[in-house]
Amino acid sequence: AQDKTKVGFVYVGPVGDGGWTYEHDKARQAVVAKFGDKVETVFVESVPEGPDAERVMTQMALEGADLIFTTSFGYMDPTINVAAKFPKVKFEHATGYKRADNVSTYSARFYEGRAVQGHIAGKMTKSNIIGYIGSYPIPEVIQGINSAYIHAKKVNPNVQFKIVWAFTWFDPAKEADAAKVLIEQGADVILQHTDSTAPQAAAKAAGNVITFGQASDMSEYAPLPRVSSIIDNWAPYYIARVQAVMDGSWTSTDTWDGIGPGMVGIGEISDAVPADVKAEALAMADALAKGTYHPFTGPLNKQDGSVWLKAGEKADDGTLLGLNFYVEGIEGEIPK
Amino acid sequence: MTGTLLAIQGLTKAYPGVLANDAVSFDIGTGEVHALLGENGAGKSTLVKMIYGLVKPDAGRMVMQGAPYAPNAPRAARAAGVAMVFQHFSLFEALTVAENIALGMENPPAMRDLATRIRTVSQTYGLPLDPARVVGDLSAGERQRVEIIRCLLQSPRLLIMDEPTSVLTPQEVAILFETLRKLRSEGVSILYISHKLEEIRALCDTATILRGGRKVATCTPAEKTARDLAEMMVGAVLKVPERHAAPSGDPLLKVTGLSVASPAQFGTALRDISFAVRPGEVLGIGGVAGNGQDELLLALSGELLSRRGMVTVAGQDVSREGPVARRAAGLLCAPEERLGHAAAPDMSLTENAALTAAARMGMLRQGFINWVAARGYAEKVIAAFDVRTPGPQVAARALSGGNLQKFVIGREVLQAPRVLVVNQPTWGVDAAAAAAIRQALLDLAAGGAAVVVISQDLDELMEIADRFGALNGGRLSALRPTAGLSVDEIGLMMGGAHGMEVAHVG
Amino acid sequence: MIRLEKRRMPSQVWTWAAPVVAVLATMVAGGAVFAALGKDPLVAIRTIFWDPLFSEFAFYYRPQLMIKGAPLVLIAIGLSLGFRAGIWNIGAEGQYIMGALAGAGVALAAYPLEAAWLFPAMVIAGALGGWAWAMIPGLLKVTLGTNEILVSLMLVYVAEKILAAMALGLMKNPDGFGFPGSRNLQQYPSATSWIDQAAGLHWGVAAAFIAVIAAYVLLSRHVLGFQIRLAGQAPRAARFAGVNTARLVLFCLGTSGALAGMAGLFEVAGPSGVVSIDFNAGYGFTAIIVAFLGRLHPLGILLAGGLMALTYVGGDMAQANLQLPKAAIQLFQGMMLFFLLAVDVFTNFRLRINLRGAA
Amino acid sequence: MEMLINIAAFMFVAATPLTLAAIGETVVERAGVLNLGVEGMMIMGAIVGFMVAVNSGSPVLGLVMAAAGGMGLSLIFAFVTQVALANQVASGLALTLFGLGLSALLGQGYQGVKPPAFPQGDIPLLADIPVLGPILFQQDPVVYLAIALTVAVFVFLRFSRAGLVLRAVGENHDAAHALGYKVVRIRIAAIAFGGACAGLGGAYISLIRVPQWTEGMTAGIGWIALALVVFGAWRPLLVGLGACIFGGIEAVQLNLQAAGVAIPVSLLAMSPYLITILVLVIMSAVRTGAPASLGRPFHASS
Ligand SMILES: Nc1ncnc2c1ncn2[C@@H]1O[C@H](COP(=O)(O)OP(=O)(O)OP(=O)(O)O)[C@@H](O)[C@H]1O
Ligand SMILES: Nc1ncnc2c1ncn2[C@@H]1O[C@H](COP(=O)(O)OP(=O)(O)OP(=O)(O)O)[C@@H](O)[C@H]1O
Ligand SMILES: [Mg+2]
Ligand SMILES: [Mg+2]
Repeated sequence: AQDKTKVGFVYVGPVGDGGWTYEHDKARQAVVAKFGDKVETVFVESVPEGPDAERVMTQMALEGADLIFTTSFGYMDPTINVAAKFPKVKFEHATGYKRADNVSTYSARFYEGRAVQGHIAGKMTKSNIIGYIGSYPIPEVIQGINSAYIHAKKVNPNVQFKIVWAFTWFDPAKEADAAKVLIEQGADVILQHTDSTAPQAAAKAAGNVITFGQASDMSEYAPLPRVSSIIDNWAPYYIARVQAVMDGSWTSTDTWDGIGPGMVGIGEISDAVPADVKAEALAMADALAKGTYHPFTGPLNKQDGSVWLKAGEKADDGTLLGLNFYVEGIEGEIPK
Repeated sequence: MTGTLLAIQGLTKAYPGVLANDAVSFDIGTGEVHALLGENGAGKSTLVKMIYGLVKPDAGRMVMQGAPYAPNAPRAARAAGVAMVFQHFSLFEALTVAENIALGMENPPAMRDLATRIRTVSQTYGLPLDPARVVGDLSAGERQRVEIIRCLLQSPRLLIMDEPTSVLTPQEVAILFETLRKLRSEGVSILYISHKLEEIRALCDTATILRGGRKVATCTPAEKTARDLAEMMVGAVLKVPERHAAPSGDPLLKVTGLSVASPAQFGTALRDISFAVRPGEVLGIGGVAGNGQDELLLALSGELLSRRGMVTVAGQDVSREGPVARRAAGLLCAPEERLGHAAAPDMSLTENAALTAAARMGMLRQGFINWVAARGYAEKVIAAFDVRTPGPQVAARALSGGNLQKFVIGREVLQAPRVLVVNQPTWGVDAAAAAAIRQALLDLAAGGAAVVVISQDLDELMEIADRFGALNGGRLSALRPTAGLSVDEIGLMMGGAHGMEVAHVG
Repeated sequence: MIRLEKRRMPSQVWTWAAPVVAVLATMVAGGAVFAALGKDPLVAIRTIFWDPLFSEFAFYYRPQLMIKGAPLVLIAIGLSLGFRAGIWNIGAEGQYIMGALAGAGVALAAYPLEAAWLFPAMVIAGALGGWAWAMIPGLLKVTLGTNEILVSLMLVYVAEKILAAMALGLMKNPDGFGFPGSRNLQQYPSATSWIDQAAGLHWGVAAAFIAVIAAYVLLSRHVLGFQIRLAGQAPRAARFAGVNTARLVLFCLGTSGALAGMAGLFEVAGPSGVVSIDFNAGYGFTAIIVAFLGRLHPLGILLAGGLMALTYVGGDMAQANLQLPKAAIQLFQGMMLFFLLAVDVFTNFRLRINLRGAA
Repeated sequence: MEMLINIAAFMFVAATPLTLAAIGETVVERAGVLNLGVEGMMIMGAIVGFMVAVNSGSPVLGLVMAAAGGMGLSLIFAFVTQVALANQVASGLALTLFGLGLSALLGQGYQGVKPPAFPQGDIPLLADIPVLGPILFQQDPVVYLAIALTVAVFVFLRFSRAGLVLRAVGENHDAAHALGYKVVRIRIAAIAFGGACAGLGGAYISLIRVPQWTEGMTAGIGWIALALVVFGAWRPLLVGLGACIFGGIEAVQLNLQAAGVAIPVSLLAMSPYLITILVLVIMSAVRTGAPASLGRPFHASS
């Protein structure tokens, strides 16, 4: 009946965080660019997870939204609650696992990108020490650590991971401090699973350290220290889902996409990376995209030495979604 | 005396609701000790604050040696040769003597030179003082020396002293007078404020008397009797309280070997204080301020706890009990500081009545306060003690000092205590009200209560107390009957001149 | 020359007028900020203050105001007792977290038991959790004289770390595929604090109203309330009256902690549902503003809590409908407190303008 | 050994914003004013310094304007508490809220922007000394500034006349007023100085330590600075020492994590706060004199 499709976005951080929320908002802008007058988008930033989120979603639904993207794990239950009250409105919840007839979920296989990073890191480290800044010890982050470690180890058996948990997604001062400490302890590659560019800046100041952009390309730090990045690219998915609503073809789905459909992007590998390494990395990304290679392919042992995957066996999605152990070779414990 | 140093012409200053000074005029001669007399609130402090540049007059002018003198800040006054010792000390307890003195000077020399000069001047005037000591550790007399030396170091032409002797022992007063006479002989003029008329007669060349902000007379005090001066100040004749009590029976309040540390950082610890007060008796405790008076009141009121057996009321040991239990036992107190200690400034008189009387006067039921009863009690106090106020809903701080004092004393007296301890019952209260308060205390004693009056006003103690003791450095002297006690004896009981005898005025 | 002159008695008129003037001044100044951001100030002010109450969808927003306001009022009432007595608990945020953890802990331990006693037990546990957390600064203050402002604040950060550890570890939902966060208590009938979700009614709302009434009675009629006021206005007079300062400190800190803990429990068991890493949303800090905005008076706090909830709900609407940035709303709230503090001076002082210009 | 040198060098970097803010607050409190808004002034300094540095390309100008920004915000507090005589605790809290909001608003569009680099300030010759060189003489200029400021404030309070007057105002404002000192003016000046120092400390975080801008990036450092003033018993040199200790704790906890030491990570993450509490407890047991007029409002009635 109405000529415009109204799309709401609920953000967990400020749109200018340069990381997670920033990329979601970029995808929102891509939706606007694609559909022009046919869509109207609204967003509310820095919405605390919990009742505030529920209120903001309800408000959007009341004011006529057709489709609402709720872009943080913590919005899962509020999304389900509001969706139950507004059966005609479609909801898209990022990174969760609860669905309903009008609630889809979507997430990205970031660990595919981590495999590429691990490969480059293993090849390029001279000190054989790779620093890793973790946010919270949740499956997604542990997938990344394992994936990066497996592929670094594969090309460099002497490699060692030092992991610092920041207990925050986004705290530049803390992230910078963590990066500095890792560098001081000998790391010459820094991987981060936090969202600010502070570790990039710390690495740049230190010199002789390479980093990878996280969530966003962080290309302002290219070619060094940032040699590549994992980019959350939500635009294709968002455009497809808005299109589906317009067509009336929207159905509840569970999307967990990787490099192939473009949900995970590998940022431009800079010239600081030797040409042969770059070529290998691109080949791996290609194999991942085509689905001919799975980052978690056996033989792989758990940290305690017990067998996880037999030779040739691939990890199933269920195990990955709940991943709560390190693979063999990583030192230290996952915080409880 | 060679002519006029400072001529004051029609100075006027109004505060909301009061005309503190109303066209006051008089002259201060060069090398003259000029007294300024008047009752509490007559406007003496306001006048000298105008001379010192702290308060700006609404009207009138001053002429110093022929030139107009209108200081807009103390700095200007000091530059013109005016120095002042304040009624309420303006000292910094956490700073040293030298730092305190430097703060009062315009261009203080480097600290080391200043220390030397302090020593020299204090030797010259017989006021020994160690520049490196922290002021908080000094006695009241020593603190005053700091203020005086601060003035002397600036070689003033006019030295203003606002009630300098109220904190001194008689011997210390004598030494101060020597210093002032020496200054006079050097041509310094002194404007001297005091309530002690005999002192004025002994020291001052001229006296100006203020009443209700207005000048009522200028005279030569040596030519008048103290009684004449008092009647000029008050404008009426005073009546002396009557006493008709005869102490008898077992002690109601017994203090045995009371020793407690002071809760204040620079306070005085109480040391081994013992006394007993019988029904019908008024015990007077004198002494220079800061010798443990506040601590004694706290130790009796229950704000400071002592060890077992130190304080008993009618045989009941209350040493470990707080104020509530002591009130229940019949021991009531009225502290010196009215606003903030005896009464909460921003609370109404009704609430202030409940402050100490809630339990004894039946205003409490299961922890709930009966505000109607509280209001009734406040009204009763107001009526019985002639407290001038629009009603019990008024905040305590809106009352004048004297009226609040009457309320505070009345609140305790009307609870019919077995023992009443009061600190400075008539401090800052005008003569008529003071007489009423003293009478109330005597009546209470006559009714069989034991009364302890802590006061710095020796005349007051001589007037109403049966026995007298003095606090000195936290110790209580032996108690003596007041009848037949001489000023010299009292002075010695108060601790003489705090070691000043050694110094000789040169 | 303009100067301030102390009033003999606090002005009755200004006592009530000050908050109103402050809110009006905030609207003017806030409107200027909104205008500077390129938004129509009138529309922005209307969206924040009017729309949640009277727009087309007010039927939904009005209950939301209760949900948002209840924890603010509940916490602020507790804080106001301490603030009146001169005891500065600014760590309610931490007590809120600890209360939520303790209360939710009971429910999660009992899961899936259905029992009538469960919810009351959770409330008690929540109150105890907050109380215990507030007792840390309390006991340190009375035994050692440690500054309660700083200790209670530091404990907020500690509580946040504990919360994260709980959401990731001990309280993690076993059926949650390893994702952080606990089971949802909304879906656990014996443990939910909802009374009527559509009407915005949960036990926290009820508790807030009860707290307002109880605090009013306490402060105006009970000797304890009298002692609290006395201790704040004239500490020495309080000691003279026989107030046990140490006990009062413990009472005030304990009560504010318990109320904050209960607020946390009601929130986690109802509107929020889960113990998540970022479960706390700043209620403990905002309640400080609410307490002052309400002039530390129970009824004032009720109104102020409503007003604050309005700026949140309306603020989110302004974000969605007018693209007003979140920060502008925050600034707006800060301004409101400043204006209130500044305007309050007229309660105790009078402005004197002396045209003669004194010498 | 290497790690110890690193920790020590890192300690100074972490201590610098704390020192700057805490030294400023020390002066404010010595003048008898309790300004709890340090966090708000720091974040204002962080954004103002960042904006100016980015737009002008001069990080030094950024630092200067950051001080001005912190000072500007502190003057609101000065007005509310010194002129309108509002409660200092509440006003300080309001200042923090206000500063966080205002900075977030100003900072929109500055997220992800890189500020101009700040020159490293290795001191020639001295920087090459083994051990001490990397710790003391290979720092950025602001680290040296913070150390110099600490000493300067110490000298000012201890030996200068103005410092004496400031202490006098904090000890007994009525007496200072009676002697003719302008209590309110002196306090406003002290508050402004405190604001400037806090602003500088904030800018150090956004321009040098991180360096970038994010909302709320001071993340509680202002509150630690307040705790440090108590820790240092209102004495500049002790306050500076305290800042180094706290900087050291942060450095140690991250190094322990990276080295894989088997201490629960969440415990390590709380350690700075727990140790702050511990130190506050120790200091309160030692009991040192706070300025006697601290936090009391002053109104000259004449
Ligand atoms: N700052 C002020 N504001 C309002 N009224 C004041 C102020 N200072 C003094 N007054 C009033 O002015 C009058 C004169 O006070 P002043 O202090 O000069 O009296 P005094 O003669 O020194 O009394 P005392 O013997 O008690 O020292 C009193 O009524 C007093 O209440
Ligand atoms: N700050 C003030 N503001 C307004 N009026 C005041 C103020 N201080 C005192 N007054 C009024 O001035 C008058 C004198 O007050 P003050 O406290 O000086 O009493 P006083 O003259 O010393 O009387 P008393 O002998 O009873 O102490 C009283 O009527 C009081 O109400
Ligand atoms: Mg006087
Ligand atoms: Mg008087």
